[in-house]
Amino acid sequence: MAEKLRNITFAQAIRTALRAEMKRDERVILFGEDVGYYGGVYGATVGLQKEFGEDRVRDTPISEMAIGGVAVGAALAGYRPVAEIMYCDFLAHASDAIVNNAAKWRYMSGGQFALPIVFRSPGGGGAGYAAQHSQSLEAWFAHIPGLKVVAPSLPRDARGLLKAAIRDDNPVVFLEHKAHYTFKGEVPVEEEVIPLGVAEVKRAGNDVTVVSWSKTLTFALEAAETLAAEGIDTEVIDPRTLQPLDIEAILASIGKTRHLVVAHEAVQFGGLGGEIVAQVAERALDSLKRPPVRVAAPFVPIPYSEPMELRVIPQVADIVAGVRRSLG
Amino acid sequence: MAEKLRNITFAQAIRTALRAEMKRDERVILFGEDVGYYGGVYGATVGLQKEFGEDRVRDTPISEMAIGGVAVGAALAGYRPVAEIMYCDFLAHASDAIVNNAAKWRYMSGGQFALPIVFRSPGGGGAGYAAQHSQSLEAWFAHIPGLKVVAPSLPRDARGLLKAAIRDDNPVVFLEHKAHYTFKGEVPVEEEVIPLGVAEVKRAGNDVTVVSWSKTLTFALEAAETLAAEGIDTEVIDPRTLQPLDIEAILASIGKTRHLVVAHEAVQFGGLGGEIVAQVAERALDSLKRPPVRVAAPFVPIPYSEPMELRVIPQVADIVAGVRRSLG
Amino acid sequence: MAAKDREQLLHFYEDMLRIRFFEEKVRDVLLPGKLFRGSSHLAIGQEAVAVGAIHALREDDLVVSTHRGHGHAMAKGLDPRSMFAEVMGRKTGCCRGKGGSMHLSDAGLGFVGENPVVGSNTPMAAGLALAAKLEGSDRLVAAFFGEGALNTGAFHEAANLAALWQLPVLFLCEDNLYAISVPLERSSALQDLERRAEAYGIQGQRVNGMRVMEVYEAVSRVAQETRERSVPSYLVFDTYRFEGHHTSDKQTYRTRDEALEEFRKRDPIHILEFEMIDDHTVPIPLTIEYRDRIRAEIDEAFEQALQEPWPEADEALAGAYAEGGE
Amino acid sequence: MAAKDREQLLHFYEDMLRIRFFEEKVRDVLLPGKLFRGSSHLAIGQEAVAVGAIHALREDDLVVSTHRGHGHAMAKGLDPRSMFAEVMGRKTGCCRGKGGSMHLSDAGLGFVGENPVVGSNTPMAAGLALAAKLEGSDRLVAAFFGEGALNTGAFHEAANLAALWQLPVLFLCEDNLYAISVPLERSSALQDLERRAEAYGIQGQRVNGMRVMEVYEAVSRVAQETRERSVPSYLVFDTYRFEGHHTSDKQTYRTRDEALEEFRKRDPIHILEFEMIDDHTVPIPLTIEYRDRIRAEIDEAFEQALQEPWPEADEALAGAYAEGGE
Ligand SMILES: Cc1ncc(C[n+]2csc(CCOP(=O)(O)OP(=O)(O)O)c2C)c(N)n1
Ligand SMILES: Cc1ncc(C[n+]2csc(CCOP(=O)(O)OP(=O)(O)O)c2C)c(N)n1
Ligand SMILES: [Mg+2]
Ligand SMILES: [Mg+2]
Repeated sequence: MAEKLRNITFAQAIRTALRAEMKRDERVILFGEDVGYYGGVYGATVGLQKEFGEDRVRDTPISEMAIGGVAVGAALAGYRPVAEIMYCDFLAHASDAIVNNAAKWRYMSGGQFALPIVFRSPGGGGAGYAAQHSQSLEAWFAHIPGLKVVAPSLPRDARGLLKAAIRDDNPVVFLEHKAHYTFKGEVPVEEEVIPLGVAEVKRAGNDVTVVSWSKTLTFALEAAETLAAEGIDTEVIDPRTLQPLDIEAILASIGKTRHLVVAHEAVQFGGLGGEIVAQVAERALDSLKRPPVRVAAPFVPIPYSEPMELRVIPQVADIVAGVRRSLG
Repeated sequence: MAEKLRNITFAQAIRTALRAEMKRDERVILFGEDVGYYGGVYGATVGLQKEFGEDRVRDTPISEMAIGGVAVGAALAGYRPVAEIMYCDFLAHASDAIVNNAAKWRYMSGGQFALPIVFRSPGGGGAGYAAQHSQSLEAWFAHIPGLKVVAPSLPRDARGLLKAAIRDDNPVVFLEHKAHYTFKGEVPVEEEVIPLGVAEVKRAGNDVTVVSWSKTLTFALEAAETLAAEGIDTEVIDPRTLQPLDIEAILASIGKTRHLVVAHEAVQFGGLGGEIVAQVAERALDSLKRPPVRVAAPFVPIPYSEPMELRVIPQVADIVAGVRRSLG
Repeated sequence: MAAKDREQLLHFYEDMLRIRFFEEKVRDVLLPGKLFRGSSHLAIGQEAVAVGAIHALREDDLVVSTHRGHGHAMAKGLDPRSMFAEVMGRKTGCCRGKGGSMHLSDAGLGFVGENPVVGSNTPMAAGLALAAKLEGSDRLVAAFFGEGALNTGAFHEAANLAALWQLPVLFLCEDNLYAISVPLERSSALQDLERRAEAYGIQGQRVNGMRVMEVYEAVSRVAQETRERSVPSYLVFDTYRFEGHHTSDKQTYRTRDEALEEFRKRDPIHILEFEMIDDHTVPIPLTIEYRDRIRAEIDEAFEQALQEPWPEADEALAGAYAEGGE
Repeated sequence: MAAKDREQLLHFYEDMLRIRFFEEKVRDVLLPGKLFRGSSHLAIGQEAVAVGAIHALREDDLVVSTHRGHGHAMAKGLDPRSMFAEVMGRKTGCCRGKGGSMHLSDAGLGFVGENPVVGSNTPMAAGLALAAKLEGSDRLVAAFFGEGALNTGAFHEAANLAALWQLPVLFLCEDNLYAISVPLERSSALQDLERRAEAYGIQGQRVNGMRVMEVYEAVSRVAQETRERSVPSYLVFDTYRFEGHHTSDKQTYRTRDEALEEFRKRDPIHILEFEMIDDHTVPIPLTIEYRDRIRAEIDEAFEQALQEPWPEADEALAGAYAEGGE
């Protein structure tokens, strides 16, 4: 039987997940700057304060250290906070709470505590927000034991993964893309919880494997169509969760295609593309017919002006070129 | 003519460099928690306040955001601040200043400003400081355009690189290792400035290339001796600067040895070992006879108790095993 | 009124008009015309603070600002053309198109720049002031920030340090009642914002931020003290932003009429015009002359900027690092 | 003195001795014997604060502490054996050897734990208090921290939020005059630390932290108010640490005699003993009896912990994540 679907935006997908989880579990609470009355600067929490009250949906002052720390405290006391940091660049401010406390409290205590927290935060560029409001920092948090990191691409993933993140007993850094909130896609009418740590083949293909996530994944899918016209059959894999990373799915694909491209918006040097390439080189060196290719941002901050920003943030054409390069 | 050398500790090497640079340039100023009167919790600044006065060597309150921001401001006004963050785990607190401001101000301003700042900070484990005082976070900062990252291993490097860092017009994150301050080594009596971005072959060899830095480099050198006894001739490369990374030196070595091991104390997933392996795979896939190997920390926080901590932090034996594995 | 005072008042008037017209152009032409990207935070309504405060400073004093900094930039002397060019992403902008509306700066003019990370400019100000002090200069540093920034850890650490180290920083808080959608009463436990620096031994003062002369006098007073005694000062300006927080603000958090009502009652430019006319400093026709002249000047700056070249895409790849060093 | 009061005083006395002897063991046996790794921060001299404050709380109230938290842990009920085992890295420690001296915790006892990141426990306390409030419990949360922590952004943000949201947090500042080597006068612009929460509308109070009864009474008073009205409170305790900041502290920042002099004048245990003896609450022999008994108890806990097993190396690899979820 065909799935029943509806077409919604990424922001709506987030909101739908939050609403459903708040209905399902009283311990789920939301806070952050402008998330309450206003409904979030990107509209992801619109209506939730009205529905669930000011106790459960709270506006905070501009105090990211406190937002992070309050999430840790509330979680230690048995709540399941979803804290929003308005721009992922300001996860920096909350990083003591996230990295030094949330990620480590369970381990340091010998397993006495659980920290079911979701830190939601929009990242990414492409909209002219310039250097301080456009970073993609998933590599920071995926490097920290104790954290999980999710970076959904399509609305369906956003909804299903956010539900799983909220139900997870560990702190999850949930990275949205600010230029992607209005992106539309189909989600099942039925409830769907997408488990963390499981990649999805977003497009099957035989010639080359492209691994990508967040907004860049949609560019990869477009690139695959362009390449198909040239007779290049691209497999596109969305890890969805970056920590834990479903490397097995990637290895399986490479076993078939024997060519690897990783495409992400974050800066290439030190980005997770390097981790993926390294794991493949370690575990499947002989499968690779050709050197792996990374398509990612060059080593500069994000500039404001459009021609320059487009130069820095990987576009469809960059992925197409990357795939061609990977095929030699 | 043989170089004149003296044998000093890592902490002395740091102090020597600071002292010389402060004498050389009045604009070099120092501040941080306990760096003044006390001379730093690891003794790296002992005597400097007495010599240069309270204006140039200042104790701060426990205010890492301010330490970072004051460094940015002072640099924008033409000074060359060397700011100490007492543990690199608390670079988290200063990361808005370092990552959002210091790294980007020049770029965002279209080149109007320079930011000659050194952020000195001890990292690393092995001394029983547990999860919140033992991290190795070089991967965070090496991922940020606008920053340079230095991680010296031997006292000679510490001295020469710190001098270069202070003279550099860019913000440099200078990572020391807290369990390494008492490590002794020879430094030339003569002034030596070691340029940033240039790796050094710390031990020449033909069979396998081990890339390593900071305290782990000394383990790699020990491992090489062990391996030599088995007839394995190890080349040990110390990149010294992680951003910019001297990949050419690494590639040159692999061209000869055709085997790569990267050993570092930071967590493996998302660590810079991945970046190095990825660059090698991209640029010299065919040189590699066997899959590259990373020797790094498993994906857990640093535990307190000795047997567990030794399990987590890569030791000489782990590097020896890694090299053997890399040779198949 | 003495001729000198009259001249000064007209100078303030001119600067306020310049800022207003610049921002109206952004609002009415650049935004609808998509000549603008990202976020623009208009300070329409807050011009008296920028102009009054910055004119009370010396030319060599430094200014650090926020996301809402067009007015501060212009009062500090940035020229409208280079600002337009910057917000339109042109190569000839004050930051060569790399910064945009939220990152205007001009090193030569002592406008160290906008820092749109809330609170983050205050420790920078302390650092700039430390440099002034070490140099033996009596230059001071003015840090503007919104009332929302008072709740950031950065402000706290910076204010304590500035007081402790006796650094010449003016902490200038523009209380426009909102931080995006969050009203003051839901962000600050204490509503008497002028008392929020007492924990550092700094006595604050509240100033009517809609009257440029009051701003000027208050800042002149504390600037003198700060300069002479090398101690930080703290002022809170009552003000209001008549526009939304930024371009895409739905403004659901205030009633439709609130902003209009405030505008009628409190527009700093109307207030100034009314007073100047009322006390015969200027005749009505002169205000019209001023308005026309400045609007024409802004129009021209805009038209000129509009013709200016775009950066090459590859310019993005340069400029992250300074070459060489010391 | 009423029998009940006498009993309570003796209970405080016992707890203070227990902490003192535990820490003396750490200082005199574990450290020289290398039975200890990393950093140990002794609270010798600060026992009256831990004991007086925590006894003024209800059993279901929560405590968050700092790097200097042995005393808080013990006063909250952790048993010396499990603490010794933890600081010696044994598998049977309260954190299975993963935490050590700086990370003691016991969820069952409401000792949420030490947080040695200075200031970082205060926003956590606000979160724990938010949970209490949402649950409709009148449980409260006590956050201990040193005077150095007042200068962290975390404290500022947490205190403002706790006041704004009316959260039941007791902010308990132990002013021992130093932050490592940095004396109060070089860390806080304002020396009247009790005024450092006024910016959030919280009236602080200074309390003699060397007299356990005064601590107990002050905390009882504010705890009641905090519990009933759900508002944060703030107390500053005058105290002193007689030992160095941590094990390897050279203590160059204070004169050789300062600590000794302070000890003679202000040791909270001597003060308590003196008073109890002076007003005939207890006869001298009883204090000796107490001392002997508690010391024996601590010795025994130590000997027992010393026999306990080390963790397997591979236990390090487990425990970073909770399995499953909700
Ligand atoms: C650290 C940080 N957190 C959040 C934001 C997003 N943000 C931009 S402006 C703003 C509100 C600022 O309010 P206020 O300080 O009162 O200044 P105003 O906008 O009213 O001028 C927020 C929350 C930011 N830029 N920086
Ligand atoms: C955020 C942070 N910065 C620096 C340190 C290093 N450090 C540990 S204890 C300490 C001094 C703390 O002083 P205070 O708060 O007065 O507590 P006390 O040690 O006197 O009990 C410092 C700076 C830290 N642990 N955390
Ligand atoms: Mg405001
Ligand atoms: Mg102290």
